[in-house]
Parts: sequence; C-alpha cells; structure tokens
Amino acid sequence: MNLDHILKELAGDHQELKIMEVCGTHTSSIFKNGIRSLLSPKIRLISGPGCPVCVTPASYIDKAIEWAMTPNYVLLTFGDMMKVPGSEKSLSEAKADGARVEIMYSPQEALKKAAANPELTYVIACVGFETTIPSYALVIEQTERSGLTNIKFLTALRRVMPALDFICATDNEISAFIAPGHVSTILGSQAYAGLTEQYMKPFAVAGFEGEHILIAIYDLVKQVENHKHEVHNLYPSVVKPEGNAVALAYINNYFESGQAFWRGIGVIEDSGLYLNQKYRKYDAGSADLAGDTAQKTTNCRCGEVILGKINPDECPMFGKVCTPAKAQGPCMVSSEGTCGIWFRFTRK
Amino acid sequence: MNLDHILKELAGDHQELKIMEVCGTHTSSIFKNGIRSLLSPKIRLISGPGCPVCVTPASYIDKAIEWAMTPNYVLLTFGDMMKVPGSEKSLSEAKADGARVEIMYSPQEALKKAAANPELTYVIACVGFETTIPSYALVIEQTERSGLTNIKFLTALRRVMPALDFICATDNEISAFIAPGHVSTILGSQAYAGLTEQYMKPFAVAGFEGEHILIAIYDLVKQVENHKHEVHNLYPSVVKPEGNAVALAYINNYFESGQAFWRGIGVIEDSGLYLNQKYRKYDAGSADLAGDTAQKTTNCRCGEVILGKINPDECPMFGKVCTPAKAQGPCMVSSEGTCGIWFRFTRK
Amino acid sequence: MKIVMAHGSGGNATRELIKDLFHKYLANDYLDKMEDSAILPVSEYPLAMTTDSFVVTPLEFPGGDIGKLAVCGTVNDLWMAGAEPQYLTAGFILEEGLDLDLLDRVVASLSRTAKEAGIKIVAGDTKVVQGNGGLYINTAGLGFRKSGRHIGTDVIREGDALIVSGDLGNHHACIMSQRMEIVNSIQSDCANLGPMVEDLLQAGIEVRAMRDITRGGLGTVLNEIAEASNHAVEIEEKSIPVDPEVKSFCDILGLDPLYMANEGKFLCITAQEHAERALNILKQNPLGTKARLIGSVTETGKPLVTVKTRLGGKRVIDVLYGEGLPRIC
Amino acid sequence: MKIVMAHGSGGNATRELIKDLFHKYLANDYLDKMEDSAILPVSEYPLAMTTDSFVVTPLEFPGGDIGKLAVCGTVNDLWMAGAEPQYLTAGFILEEGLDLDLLDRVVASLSRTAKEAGIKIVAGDTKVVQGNGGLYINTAGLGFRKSGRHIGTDVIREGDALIVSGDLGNHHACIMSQRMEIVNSIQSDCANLGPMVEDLLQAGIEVRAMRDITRGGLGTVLNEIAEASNHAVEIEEKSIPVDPEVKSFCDILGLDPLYMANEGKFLCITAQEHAERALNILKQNPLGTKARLIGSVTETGKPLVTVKTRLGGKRVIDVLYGEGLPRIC
Amino acid sequence: MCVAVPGKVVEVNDFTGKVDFQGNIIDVNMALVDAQAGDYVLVHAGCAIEVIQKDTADEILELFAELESLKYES
Amino acid sequence: MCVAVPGKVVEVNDFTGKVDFQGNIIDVNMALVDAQAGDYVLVHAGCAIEVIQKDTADEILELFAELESLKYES
Ligand code: SF4
Ligand code: SF4
Ligand SMILES: [Mg+2]
Ligand SMILES: [Mg+2]
Ligand SMILES: [Mg+2]
Ligand SMILES: [Mg+2]
Ligand SMILES: [Mg+2]
Ligand SMILES: [Mg+2]
Ligand SMILES: [Mg+2]
Ligand SMILES: [Mg+2]
Ligand SMILES: [Mg+2]
Ligand SMILES: [Mg+2]
Repeated sequence: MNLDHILKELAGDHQELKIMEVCGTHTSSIFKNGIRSLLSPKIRLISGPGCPVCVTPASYIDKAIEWAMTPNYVLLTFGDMMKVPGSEKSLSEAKADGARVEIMYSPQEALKKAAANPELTYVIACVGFETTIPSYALVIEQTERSGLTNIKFLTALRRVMPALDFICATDNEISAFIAPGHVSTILGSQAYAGLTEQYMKPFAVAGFEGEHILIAIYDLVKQVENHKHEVHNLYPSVVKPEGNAVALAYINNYFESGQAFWRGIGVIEDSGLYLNQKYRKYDAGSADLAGDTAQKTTNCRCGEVILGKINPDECPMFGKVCTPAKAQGPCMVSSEGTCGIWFRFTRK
Repeated sequence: MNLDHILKELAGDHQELKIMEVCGTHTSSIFKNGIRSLLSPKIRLISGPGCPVCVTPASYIDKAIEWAMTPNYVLLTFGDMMKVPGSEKSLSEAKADGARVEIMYSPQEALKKAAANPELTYVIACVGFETTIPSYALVIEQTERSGLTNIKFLTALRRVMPALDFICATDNEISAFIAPGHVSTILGSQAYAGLTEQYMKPFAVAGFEGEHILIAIYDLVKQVENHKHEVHNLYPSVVKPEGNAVALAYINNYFESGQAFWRGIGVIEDSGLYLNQKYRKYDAGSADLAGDTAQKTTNCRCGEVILGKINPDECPMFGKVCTPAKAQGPCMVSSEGTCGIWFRFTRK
Repeated sequence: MKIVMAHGSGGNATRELIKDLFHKYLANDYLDKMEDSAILPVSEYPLAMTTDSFVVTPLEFPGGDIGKLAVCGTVNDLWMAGAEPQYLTAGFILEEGLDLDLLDRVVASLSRTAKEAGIKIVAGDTKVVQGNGGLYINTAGLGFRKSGRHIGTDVIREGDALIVSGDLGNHHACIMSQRMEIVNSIQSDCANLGPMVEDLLQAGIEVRAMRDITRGGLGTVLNEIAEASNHAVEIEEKSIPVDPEVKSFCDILGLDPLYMANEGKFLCITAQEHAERALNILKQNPLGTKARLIGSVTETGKPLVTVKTRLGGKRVIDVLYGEGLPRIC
Repeated sequence: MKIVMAHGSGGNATRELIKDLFHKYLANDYLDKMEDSAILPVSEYPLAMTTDSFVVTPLEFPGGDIGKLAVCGTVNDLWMAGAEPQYLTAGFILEEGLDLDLLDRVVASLSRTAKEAGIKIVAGDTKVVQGNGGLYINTAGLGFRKSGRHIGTDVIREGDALIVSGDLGNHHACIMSQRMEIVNSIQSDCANLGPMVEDLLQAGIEVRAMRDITRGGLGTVLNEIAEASNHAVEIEEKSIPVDPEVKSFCDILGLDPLYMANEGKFLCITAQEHAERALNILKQNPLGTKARLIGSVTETGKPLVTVKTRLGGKRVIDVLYGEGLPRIC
Repeated sequence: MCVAVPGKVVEVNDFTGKVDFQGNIIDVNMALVDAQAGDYVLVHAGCAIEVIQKDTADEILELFAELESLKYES
Repeated sequence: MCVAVPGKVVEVNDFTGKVDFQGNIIDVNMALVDAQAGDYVLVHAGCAIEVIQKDTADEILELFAELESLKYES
C-alpha cells in the first residue's frame, strides 16, 4: 500500500457517502492540502462542530467584553476569539472602544502577568474541548499554590462526546467519522467504542498531515463499503487507547459537567464543563451563561453547517453578506470555522 | 506726575540702594519690560523668595513622584512643577518613566476628574503662598460635600510673612520691599505694618504692569531717600488694607501653621501651612516632609539668590553648567525662578 | 465604526480601508497605479524636498483639522524655500479605536486642501498601532523652484527688514483651548501661505529668507534666523501683532505669545528698501491683513535677538525652554 | 536619559536633541542648511516617489532595528519601480519615555543603512507625543528611473514566471518571537534589495514587475499582482521557500508563512524565457541564495491565485483576513 | 508668585460662575468673593480672589496723581 | 479543534520544561506527561499533552502497512 494507491482508490468509483471530520483542524488541513479535489465526487467530506470558538455563545463574548471594560481587569484570550461577534460587538471592536484585551499563546502566561501586576485582575477566556481543558486546570493549581488572588476564569468549555452523540442521534446521513486527533490524545481512541456500537458508524482517529487524512478517509470508505463499524486508531504516535490518564484526572478534579449551549445548535445536556464547588471561587460568572439561549436574530445557518446538514455554500449569505471580513456567524470568523475555511480556500 | 517724569527721576543720580521685589511675577515683569535698563545703576533690584516652586524641597518632589508611580494614583500639578529636580529626578522625567502626572490649570479640575474616574485616586500637588491656599481649601470643601474619597492633597504651602521676617532679621542691606501684589490681595496691605515698624523698611504693594512697578520703585526710592518707612498700597484696585476676609477664614478653617523647610534657605518657624486635625485625612503625607532638610550636595547658591544676597550671575554655575535646559537648582527651573528669569532675559 | 488592529494587517481589512475611504478622496493617476512607488515626469527645475509629521490633538479644531494641517505644513515649508509645491506623500498612522467617520472627514479635508494648494498626493501608506483612537500623519513634499531665485538665511544682511504676516499664537491657543475645554472663539490660523509668497515673488520683492512660524513660535524662529545668518536682529515689542483674545488666553495660563505656534503665519526677511512694498502686498492678501514690520537685522557676526519694550527698555529674546505649560506662578 | 515632552516643544530641548543626536549621524550638505526645505539639483530622469511609516516593536530586533527598516523599506519600494534611490526624508515621532541611547543607536543604524544604500537624508522632522517610550519613523524616498525601462503590473502577460528571492516570513517570525519572548535564532531579513535589482536590470532581464514581500506576505502580494494585472497566477506549494525554524514557529502559533511579512525579499515577475537566467543572477547574490521559481502567470482576465499542493490538490490563495494572531484552533 | 488675571463675571450660580477674559469664558469658583454678573474679578488658579475696583489704566493715572500728593520730604 | 505541535524536550524541572521546536525553545508545562530530556512531546497551548512514540514519516509508513493487513472484506 502506498499513497498513490490510496489516491487512485479514493478518486475511483464509490457509493455515495458522507464522512464528517469533527475537528476544525482537520477541516483546515483538508482544504490546505486540496484533498477534496483528490476525491471522487461521491465521497463528501462534511465538517463537524469541532471549532471551540464557533460554538461559543454570544452571551459569553458579551461577558468577556464586560470584564475587559471593567477598570483594572484584563481579559486574556487566544487570538481566534477576537473577531467572534457577541450580541453587540466582538472583542476586537471592544478593544477599539478601550477594552483591555491581551492575546495569549498559553493560559500559563496569566501566572507571570498576575504576579507582575498585582493591581490588575486577569480574566482568562477559557474556551476549548478536552485537549485544552487540562491546561486551565494546571493554571488553577498553580494559582492556588502561589496564592495569587488576581486570576479568574471565564469558561465556555465543551465535551466532544455528548456533541457526537447528539449528531449521531439526530442525523442519519453521516456514514463515518474522522475522530479529532488531539482530543483523542486526552480521551483515548476507545472513547468512541460506545458510539460505534450504539450507532453502528465507523470512527477513524486521524493525525493532521495530508497523508494522515487520506489514510483515514481510505479506511472509513473501506469500512463503510464493507459494512464495518470499528474504531481504528490511525494516529498511534500520540493517541493511546486509554488516553492521557493524568489529564483526565485533572479534568475530573477541577470541573464538573452540566448542560451547555452550543451556538447555532442549542443546549446539549452534559456537554459543558464548569469549575466545581471547590474551585468555583475562581469563576468569573461562567455558570450564569450555562442556560444561555440568546441569539441575534440572523439568518446565519451555522447550526446546520456545524451539524453537517448543509455545506457553507448552501447558506444564502455565504460569500455575499457573510465573508471573513464581515462575518455574520461564528463559523465564518475562526480560522477553523467551516464557513471561513470554505471561503478562503475555494473560489470560482 | 507722569511716566516720563518717573523714568527720568529713576535714571538720574541716587544713593546706592537695594530694593527687593518679593514676588517672582514682579521679577518676571521687571525683566520682560526691561526695567533694569531704565534705572540708575545705583538702584539695584534684587529678587526675593517669591516663587513657590523654587522653595519646594526635593523630598516633596520625591513624594509626588512616589504617588505618581503608584498604580491607580494620578498626580495633578501645575506645569511649573514639572522640571523641578527632586533628589533623583523631576516629575517630567518621572512621567517619561511611566509616572502618571496630569497638568492642571486649577485644582478645581480634580473634582470633575475624581467623579469621572472612581477607580483612580487624584493627588493634588498643592504648592503656593496665601494667594493659592484658599483655592485648595475650596476643593476640600467640595470634596467633603460630594462625598468623593479619591482626592488627596500633598501640600507644600508657605506663608510669606515669616519668610519676610526672616529676611529682614538676617539681612540689613535691603533698603525697601516691593510687596507681592496678589498675596496682598488676600493678606491686605496692612499685613506689612508690623515689619515696617520693627525693621524700619518701607513697603510698597504693587501691581504687575511695568508702570505699576516703576511707580512702586519711585515710591520706595523716595521713601528711602527721605528716611521714611511706610506701607503704601499702590495696587488699590484689588488690594484692600484688610485683605480678603473670606479667603483668610478658609485658610484658618482648613490649615494650621508649623515649621517648614524652604529649599536653599532652611527651616523657618511657623512658615508652613498643613491640613489641620479635622482635614488631616485628606493629606497625602505632607506632614512627614515638614522637617525635611535633605538636599543634594550641589554648589547651587539658590538660597543666597532667594534671600537677595547675590545675583544669579554671581553663582559660578550660572549659564555654564546651570541653564534652564539643565537646571542645577530650582531657581533656574521655574518661569518665576530668579536664575531662570535672568538667564532668559539677559545676555551679552 | 472604529479602527481595529486588523486594519493594519496588510490583508483584506487594510485593502478595504484604502479602497472605501482613502481612494474615495485621494484618487489620481499616480496614486491609482498602487505600485510601490509613483513614477513622476522629468522636471527641468531644482527640486525642493521637505517633511513633517503632524501629531495634533484634538484631530479637529476650529479653523482646521489634522488633514488640512498636514498639507499646509508641508506646502508652506516648500514655499518658504521659494519652491512651488507639486507632489505630496502621506503616511497615516492610525491608532486602534480611531473613529472611521472622523478619519473620513480628515482625509476629505486633506484632499480638499491639497487640491486648493495645487499639490498631488502621489504615494501613501497606512499603519495601525495600539492606542486610544489617535491619528498621526506624515507628509513629505516635493516642489520645484521655478523662479530660479536663491532664498535662504545665507543671504541675510545688516539692515534687512523683518515682517510678520499676521497675529501670533492663534493655532496654539486654539489647540490648548480645546484640550483645556476653555470656551472662546479663537480659531487656528492653519492656512496655505502660497498665495502670499507668490505675490511677493511675482512683484520682484527682494526676499532674503522666509520661515513659517510654527512650533516654538516667533521667538524660536528669530533665534534660528539669527544663528543661521550670524546676525543680530532687533524687534519692537509694540509692533508684535497678537489678537486680544489670544493675548488674554496666554495671560490666564501664564504663556507668552512669542513662543506659541502658528500654522498660517510667516516671517519674511526682505531688503530694507522693499519692506514697505512687501508689507503692502501682504496686507492685500486676506491672510495678511495684520502683517507688520516688526524689526530689522542690526549687526553682522552677533547672533542675538533683542526686543525694545513698550517702556523703552531692552531685553533678550531667547529660544523656548521646556514646554509652554499652564503655570501657577 | 529619556525623551520628555519638552523635547518636542520646538524650543531649546528640541534643538539640543537635533544638534546632539540627529546631527551627529545625519549631517550632510542638504540637511545642515536647516532650512524649511532642502534644495536639490535638477534631474534629467523620471522621478519615483514613495513613502512608508514604520511602527515595529520592539525597536531593535535580531537582524535590524526600526532605523535600518525605515531606510530599507523605502529604498526597496523605489527599486521595485526600477528607480535608483537618491533622497530620503525622515520624520521621527518619539514617544515620551523613549530611551535616548536607544534612539541614538537607531539613528546611527538609519544613517549607516542610508549610506550603504547610496541615499541622502535631505529633510527631517521630530515630534514628541505622550506614550510609553515608543518610536515611529516615516520615510519618503525620491529616486530616478535612470534605466528608462518601464516596470509595472500593467505589462504582465500570460506565461510570465514568478520568482521569489528567498525564504518567507523571517522578519515577521522574528518580531513575533521577540514580542512573545520565544527563544530562537530567527533573524529579520531586513535588507536593501538594490544590489539584486541592479544585477537583474544590468543583465537585461525582461523584468515585468517587482514587489517587495512585506506586510500581508506573499499571499497578499500575489493577489495584488493578480488584481492589478488582471491575470491568474499559479504557484507550486513545494517550491515556496520557508526556513524550517520559521515554519515550526508558525506551526506553534497556528500561523501561515504565506501571510507573514518579510523586509528583504521580493517577488519578481519576468518573461518566462528569462526566468532561469534571472534565478541564477539572484542566487549569486548573498541575499538571493534561496531564490526559487515558484510559479507562473497562467491566464489573462481572471485575477485569481491558486496553489498546487504537495499532494497534488489545488486550492485558492486569498488575501489575509484579520490579523495573524496566535490561535488555539 | 501668583499669576492672576482680571475678567468680567458673566454669571454666578452659588459658588461657581463663568468669567469672561476678552472672549475666553472660564468656569471660576466664586466662593471667595461677593461678585455679580458685570463685575470684574481677579482670578487665580480657577478661583476669583477679589473684585476689581477700577481698571488698570485708571488705576495708573490715579497712582500718578497720588504720588504727586504724597509728601516724601519729612 | 486544537493546534498542537511536536517538539523535543530540552530540560524538565518538576512541572515545567523547555521544549525545542526546530530551534524555537518554549517554556512548556510538563505536568500532564512523563517525559525526559530527549523525548518528543506534543504541545498544545503551552502544555505537553502526550509523549510522541514515533515520528510522522515512520507513522505514515507503518499505517500504509497496517492498512494492508486490515481485512475489510467480512
Ligand atoms: S456563511 Fe455566514 S451566515 Fe451562513 S452559515 Fe456560515 S457563518 Fe452563518
Ligand atoms: S544659577 Fe543654578 S546653581 Fe546657581 S543659584 Fe541659580 S539655580 Fe542654583
Ligand atoms: Mg512595497
Ligand atoms: Mg519641515
Ligand atoms: Mg512645516
Ligand atoms: Mg506602505
Ligand atoms: Mg517650517
Ligand atoms: Mg510604500
Ligand atoms: Mg515599503
Ligand atoms: Mg518639522
Ligand atoms: Mg460668591
Ligand atoms: Mg511531568
């Protein structure tokens, strides 16, 4: 077996099938590598809810802006969050209005900053899935240890499994899933066994090189065509069947699950993680956003895009009123947002 | 009598005599009008300690800088204070180092700023003689009334009378005094009666136009030549014999006198004013500076200049190492400082 | 809408800003090519080149705005060298938070002023920096000395006359009034000095040197002239033109109009025998009605500026020390 | 010592700063006259004029500083138009708190770079603003198109070759590393492109157009070229030169080297039949050893940029949207 | 010692007022003086410190007269 | 979903370490992994989230082999 063989196979004739890549980084790699252009038109790749930025509710952005506008408070955020629209404006626009927003590469940076500027309080905008969640727990641990009182956590943390369950339960057109590679590093490849069994869909855990993805697609196509539904770990260099036990313990020790609102989708039971009783004092008002269902009245069809029901170019606003320069929905904003990726990497 | 007559008289032959103009604004007007060039060389004008900025101790500047460097504290100051050297640096240099310093035209501005920015505390750099002191009392009154808790007062307030007494007691060469016009507005022209009697020196209260000053000089020359020693109020448009009773009451209600350090001169008993017991809570550490005698070891002869014992050009540093651009002493810094005035308005 | 950091990325947001805003006002054949440099025709005259950055706050003020200022400032510097302004470059440094409507007005004003001054904007640049909604503009100007006349401080000689084209300190007082929220009717005098200079040159006035009286004020300009030419100059205090409202504004804050900036006044040094005629020419221009003969060049080899005071005294005028800040004493 | 507001007063402090610091490095016959404009000799060639403001932080970085950058950036824009740089203006906006020793080093570097590039600084300006020790520099450049050759996007045609003069993203990665305190050995590529361009022109290479690859990166430059010339261009992903350390830096922060700025690289579009020779000429220059032929102009009337990926796929390269910020996903 | 300038009171509201200095209108604290609109006051650091009795030109003329009347010879 | 990159551990001190990414040295929190200097780790948002068992090229070659061995036909 080699790459040429796989390419030839995938370009050949196939039954109609839809494969969802859950993770936005996979979506991005698929486009950067021009993988769609290498596949038979029968093999459709559709993009799942795997962009933590895209699923963050508007009310979360509003709350983050509120902190950033409060004197002596600084909001620390990853760069991707800057352009996500809140109900009034984005963090980038708020910053232009005088809000104090600093971009971080790692939440660890909060510790140094907080120690150096005791008169300021740093609110970390904690978004992410299981890959990122342990890193917030590590910051809390160090905050406790160092006695710093000027770090707070505004969380919009999401669990992948309940979302996948939700998709499997509501949509039957998806034939197979490319499981998110780095989330799987934490959760382990065996985490998908339950879904595979219950919904009889194959899962392939994949890495992020073009070859990784082609291998996963090949595997899933073969599984579907042969009516198999197994979990295949095709990223064994970093994904173990049982995942990262230390990281999972950190998640369990600091957070508890609860319902959460996924932008464009709605509330999914048990899909959010919140600081538990013991660490609640570090929370910057995240729990109040748990039941949030507020949404700008807009025709944005992000929900359907995230669930893989439509492709971005089926949204009437795509590329017309909705572009990365003036995003109408979060999927157009993020580097990982499906609409944004489609816009940037395809064109007449 | 007219101006020509006075000019002719003053240019004519006279006995040697020294007249001290106490007030820096008089000094400035004398130079701007080129009045020295109109007088007989026998009539020497010497400049007294009448620049509140020049007599402010280095430790006061240090304290002001300390506040300005404290997070969430803003120092409000008149522009003249900016370049006065502290023991390490000036406010202007401290500002370049990140100190938060704002220039005010009137201490009244603190009220608006403090109300608009409750997270900041405004420390007013209160320097001045009796003319300015009531205006600080008015700010305290309004601070109390409005319930603002974020205004503080760092005072270096000085009384003119003890300083004049000190000069009269230690120096016999001065024949007569031009009394400060605007201080007299508050104190009243009769305030000088005691000094006149005790030391047998004439005083003329004068305004600030060139004519005002020439008239005062004429009057004092005549008094001296005729062995008179009276107080003449030659600024009756704004100076009453009894002064401004309301303003004096404000001074008495808010402040109490105590010893104070005059930069270049030393401690003069009873020459400082400090917030009294009732208003002490608004003080930003001024009392601790009361006995301050710290001084950079420098050859600056400001003390002698302020006391009228030497002219600035008799200081070996004048115009060489000491210029307004790189002042060695406070007298070179302020627009009213005698050395600065000499430097800017005279030259080969 | 406000400027955000993305407007400075060089990517889409930058392009949109240039297309939607700058292009609307500044479009011309040179600029529209959008190449790295503008290509301009061969010239047969000596070139004059100058630059200034403009950092005024507030960005709009009675009598003008930073856009008008950025053109006038550079155009005036070209005229002061006796050169006719032709081409301008404009570099905009936008602070995050800058209001886009405000920017629109400023660029419109810059464009209008450039057209009136007959100068074409041939190259531009836009950067965005962290900040609080501020704006800095740099302009560089290219002009041609078509008259062929030599104008400069090196030809100043004893006896020459000093003429000031109008009231001192208006721009500075206007800006400070805005910053300190003092209510008055003082307007910036921000203006293109070209028409006045052209009139002088066309009338054959023996102009030795010119300086627009900007930052540092007349006091500083006189000292520069004295030093550059190595001559003493003497002026009459009572001939220095200052508007009473500006004078009073200065008194309140303890400032001296001699050190306050204008943006539409100049000092002109002419041969003494042309002084009266020069003065009359200036007075006929709407911007020069308050022109005054203020003094003369008195002595070679002694770079000193003195003033004869109202009472007949004499004193030195030095350059400004420190900044002109409101003071208590 | 630090910059204080008084350094911008126009008075004594400003004069001392200019005399003690700027004059030390920038003195020349034009600038020393200290008139409002510099007077330059008549030229017999078409003029090229350009401007850029430089707002980089930190002010000094491995491989350069804002002074070097301010010269190279403008000199390069002149060369990109096929013009030989001659005269430069420099406007300095100093923030209060700027370290004077740092300013000294920057001005020294600017002076040195200008001398090496054969461009004379003929006019300058200094302003001081409130701030935190920052520094902005605007330069405007004047050059002469001595070759008489027409270079511009309007002569691009189907089949032309695209050459990149070296590795992408070094300057940007260097600056971001400094800001984020990431330790590596990445240096800014900040450099004068003049020698390379001169070599190409002197060898008679049919150069259609050139663009220095600055803000917005190669992705943006290619889109500008496609739009301005109304041609489709296609490049090969595997031919895009990126240093592994820079590539890895980009991966860490989720950035794309295609959109990262250089300050010493350019895109050169030549006739296809001259491409090999042009490439060899560039490779002989120390700054061009990594030059690569990256693609070609494929179609008239369709302003689109595409790339053939490593795996044989094809995708569009759009301009940069937003800013390149470190991201989690 | 203390820069102070004369201005004309435009309005007084309790402790505050507006004072006109040749067209420059400034908010001034009026608590130290008993002045009405139309009066001239001397203002220092944003506070009126005295009501002005006569203008400078008149004052100077009167001072010339007064000097005349003063008998210096004893 | 989560940008993560492989790097070589340069040093480990308790919970923190330095990781080399082709010459880029970054402070990384090491609490989630059991790694020594010389190991390769996968780093996300400043935290090492796993020790890497083999390099990508090898992994891909092995995956090709594995696909061969997978029996899809049931
Ligand atoms: S194209 Fe825009 S509006 Fe439509 S679904 Fe995507 S983000 Fe929403
Ligand atoms: S000249 Fe300078 S050093 Fe000498 S007394 Fe005056 S301030 Fe002091
Ligand atoms: Mg360029
Ligand atoms: Mg200039
Ligand atoms: Mg100018
Ligand atoms: Mg540019
Ligand atoms: Mg000028
Ligand atoms: Mg340019
Ligand atoms: Mg450039
Ligand atoms: Mg200038
Ligand atoms: Mg009253
Ligand atoms: Mg460990």
